[in-house]
Amino acid sequence: MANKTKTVAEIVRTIPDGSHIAMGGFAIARNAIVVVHELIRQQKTNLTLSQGVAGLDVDLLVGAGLVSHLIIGGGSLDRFGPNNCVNRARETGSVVSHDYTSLSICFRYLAGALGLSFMPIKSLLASEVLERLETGTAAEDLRRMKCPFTGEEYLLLRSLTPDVSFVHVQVADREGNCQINGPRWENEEQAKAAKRLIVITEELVPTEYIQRSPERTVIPAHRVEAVIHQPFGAHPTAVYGCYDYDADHLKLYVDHSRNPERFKEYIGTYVLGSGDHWEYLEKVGGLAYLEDLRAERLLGY
Amino acid sequence: MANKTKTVAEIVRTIPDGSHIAMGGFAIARNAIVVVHELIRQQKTNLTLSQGVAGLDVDLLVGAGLVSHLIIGGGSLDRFGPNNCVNRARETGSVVSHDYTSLSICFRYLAGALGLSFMPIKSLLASEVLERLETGTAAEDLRRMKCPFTGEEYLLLRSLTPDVSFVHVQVADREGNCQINGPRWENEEQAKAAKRLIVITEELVPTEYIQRSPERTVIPAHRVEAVIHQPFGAHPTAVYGCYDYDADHLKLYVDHSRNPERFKEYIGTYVLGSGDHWEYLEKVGGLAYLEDLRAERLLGY
Amino acid sequence: MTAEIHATEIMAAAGARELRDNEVVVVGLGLPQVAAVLAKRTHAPGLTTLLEIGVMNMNPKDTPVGLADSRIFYHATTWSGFLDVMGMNLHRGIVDVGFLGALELDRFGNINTTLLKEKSQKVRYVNGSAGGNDVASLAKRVIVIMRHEKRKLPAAVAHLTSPGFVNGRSRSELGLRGGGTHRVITNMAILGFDPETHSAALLSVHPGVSVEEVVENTGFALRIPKQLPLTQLPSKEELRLLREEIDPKHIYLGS
Amino acid sequence: MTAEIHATEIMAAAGARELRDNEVVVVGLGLPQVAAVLAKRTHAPGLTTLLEIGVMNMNPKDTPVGLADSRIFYHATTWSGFLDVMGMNLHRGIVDVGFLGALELDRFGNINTTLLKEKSQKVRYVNGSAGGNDVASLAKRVIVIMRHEKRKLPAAVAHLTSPGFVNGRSRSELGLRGGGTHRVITNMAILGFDPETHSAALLSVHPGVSVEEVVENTGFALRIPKQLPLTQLPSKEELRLLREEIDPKHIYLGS
Repeated sequence: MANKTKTVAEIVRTIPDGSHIAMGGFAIARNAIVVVHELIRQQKTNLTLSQGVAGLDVDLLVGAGLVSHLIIGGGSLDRFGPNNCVNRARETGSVVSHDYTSLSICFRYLAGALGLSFMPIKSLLASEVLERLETGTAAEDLRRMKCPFTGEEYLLLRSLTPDVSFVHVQVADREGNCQINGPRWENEEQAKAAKRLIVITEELVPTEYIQRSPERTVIPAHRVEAVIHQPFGAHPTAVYGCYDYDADHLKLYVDHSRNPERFKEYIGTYVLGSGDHWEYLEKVGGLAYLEDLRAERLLGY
Repeated sequence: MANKTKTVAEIVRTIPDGSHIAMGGFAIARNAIVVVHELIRQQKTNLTLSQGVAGLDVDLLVGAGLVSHLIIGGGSLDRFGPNNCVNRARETGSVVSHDYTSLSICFRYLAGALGLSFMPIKSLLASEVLERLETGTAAEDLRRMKCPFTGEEYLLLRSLTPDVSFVHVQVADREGNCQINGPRWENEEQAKAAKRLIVITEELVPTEYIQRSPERTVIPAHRVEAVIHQPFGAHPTAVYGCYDYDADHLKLYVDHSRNPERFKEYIGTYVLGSGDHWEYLEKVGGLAYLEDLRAERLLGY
Repeated sequence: MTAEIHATEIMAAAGARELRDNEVVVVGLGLPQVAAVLAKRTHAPGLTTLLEIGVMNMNPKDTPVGLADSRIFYHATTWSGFLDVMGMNLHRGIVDVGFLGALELDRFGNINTTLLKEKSQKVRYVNGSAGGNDVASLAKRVIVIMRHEKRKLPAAVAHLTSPGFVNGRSRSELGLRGGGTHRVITNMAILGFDPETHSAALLSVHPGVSVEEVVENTGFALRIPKQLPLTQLPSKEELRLLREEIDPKHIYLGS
Repeated sequence: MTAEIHATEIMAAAGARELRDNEVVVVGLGLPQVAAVLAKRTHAPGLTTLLEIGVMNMNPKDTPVGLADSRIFYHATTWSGFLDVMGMNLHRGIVDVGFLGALELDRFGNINTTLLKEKSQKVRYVNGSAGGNDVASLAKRVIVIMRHEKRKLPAAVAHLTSPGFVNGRSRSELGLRGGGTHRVITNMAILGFDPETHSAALLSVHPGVSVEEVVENTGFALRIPKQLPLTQLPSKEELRLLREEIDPKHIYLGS
């Protein structure tokens, strides 16, 4: 059995500038923060990011200036606030943002996952979302078509096949078989659409554990290039069944992200000022503090 | 909470002649035999059946003369033999059979499940499977198309939306939330493509059981019209984790199905000669015999 | 007791009453979720509630801060993903009601959740569509819950994120499957849409609110019927559920 | 010991040797499954084996009678469905090898699994495609395991279920993605396909089989190289695995 565990630093070194990276988070849940921080430490540039509903992961990467292009369905930090860095980048034009919807991003990944070069859809039509896409650089990813069977008008979406997808999961074995607890948004389609797939897991289990409930394997080992084992790897976002979002830290983040200078301070302190994720976890409060975020078994949060 | 449990006789009475029925079995596994027998007892006619890989369920219905049209990807009774009744009906022309492949049937259901009227595919091309479909009555369900993004040639498949789908599962609650243990072939897409969905379950569980592992709910309650509770409802086919296929009975079946007269005897004895599935189960051997087929917990068969 | 009832409580109860038993509802963050849970715990126990991230029939515990908060998907009966909820339910055409919020909504029920234009024409981006456009395109009817302010109800939205009846055209003319915006529930009134012209009409005002106030706070002309009913207030039991069980911390219902 | 080795054992071992470590293989019923399991337990421990019904990395226990037999999907690492295995793996283009059986195979590697024509031209239907056509259309290379009989290796198949190099045309000319039929492993020999003409060529004969016998039992002209190697026999360990662990009841390997 192959042991695919790698450190995040090793993996991030293999990501070329200009890559299209798909991020597996949703708002403030299961964001691959350990990878985001390392991408910032290694100062990758000119990245394209794609995601259904962007959260802290994308906001951090855009704020830190690594990103030139976004392909997203929307996003926010839920009640903690908007993605200030993403919105500022849109406003200043420092990032080209192709703004889709949750389902259209999911369908673009689905096409990629199925090896289809396109997928039809019945949303987006008659909206300014589509008008902006069709009159911008996204035009090459969109076509109109009438169904040859029903005559109904469809929008055709070009498939999305990211260079690499990072998905944060609760459980994986060393070969890469993964279980995801709680809702999975577009993780499965995104992971299987990508050319390279890296998973970050809270818990490493023996393959025997996977074999006890093979119905739960959402991502199979042979699709996975590497497994990064990092407990609290999604902090300050939530991982169902493992730990809650860190409300205090998210407030602190949003407070900083409203202003570019203060955002730089945040990055300086928490990301560049931490050699790795363990140091970051010490900095945000350490063991006793994190234990307080741990999920209550019965509630899952 | 709605209690959707119904008897098989009640449900089958609501199926009009001429319906398009999707069967959820695969070869000799999880065939909804309890429904098949009742359809034969109530002498439904002119049915269209669709399925990925047809097994005993379809062979029985075709042999009993209920079927005028098949839409299938293939089929057999594995090592026990071919679907003799299906093959005979093809040879005599008593059934119009649209013969697809596993994936193309799955994609047709997927389109139906997603509310898309068509789905592209890259198999079937350059085969006599396609040639026969395109030169027959299936032509209206098929078109060729070039991908507007890549120029690649695709076959477009029309969606399949059966009037009713019957899926045999291991676990359901009274509202219709279902878990399927073991591989699921095209059950999810087929179930969600159908206009009406009836599940047959080996075990009825309280909803609290479903809520303990919501990731396992492959079919959600609101899609389900009725739940038929019938232990050993798939006999003589296998239900993973519940019971093994009945090799002796399958041999007896194949022995009868080779010849139309002997097939009639089989139907007379086991189907028409049994008032309901409990009587059938007594006839094939009763409790002690069936206990012998029960799955060994650790092995699952 | 009426005086004590908060407008958001009227909105939640009105939202709940728009839902019929056994319907399938896609719910967004905040008041829509509160309204759906209220309906389910009162007259619509057979309601199926869906969250786009892949949740069915959640039984929220404590007060969730968003869709990705496990408090909202507690004790659900299904955890799946976008493809299941938004593809195999919404796009499949079996969602009766889509329950949305809005930054802006115009007279034809078009919704903006993407950006705001300041007087200087400077653009301020907000969250974008997420599932909003998909829901508005595909649900059989759409119910919007939002604050009633003139700038939030303009003649035309600053960005048409999610289509209602664009330029007053019918849904089939627009090539859209869903039924479009059906109700707008605000802190002052309930609006509907004329079946012919597809433009907004006043259906009821909340007790204590005058028609003039509504008109003053609406950025487009409203059709106003001669007989204008008052919006039904939440019952005691509805108030108890809202205050004690569904949003005890008053995160969504104000205080 | 050679004399005791059954032809099906040579076939299984030859099939196993066509697989490289870390490849992804879709396996059909019977000898293909036996060959893949043998490869995984010898030189290719990193092999990923897929069954179309939705199984990955099965570790068969006892001898299964078919894909839907839980003995074959025992202790797998994934149980999913067609959409995952055939859609998100095979159609996605990441399946290296498709391992198929055949009723008939012709000189261009086209496969028939649908029907047989009797001399009277009467048609006898058999199983049809199931996943066979999909695998032949999409896998990077296809390996067929079948009995070597003149009627099973005709100049043209009675029904072209699964395309190899139809009419000797290249895969891209045919609009197909996969690499087409790569090897045919029979009880007498191993065949390959000429990269230019796409017609069948003899690659090796099994020990004890003459070239004449092969030619006599083949319904089309075979390209025969001057230096014709013998097929490598199964090793002692391979035989032990086949006989004691993988097919102890000799259901697939003869007796």
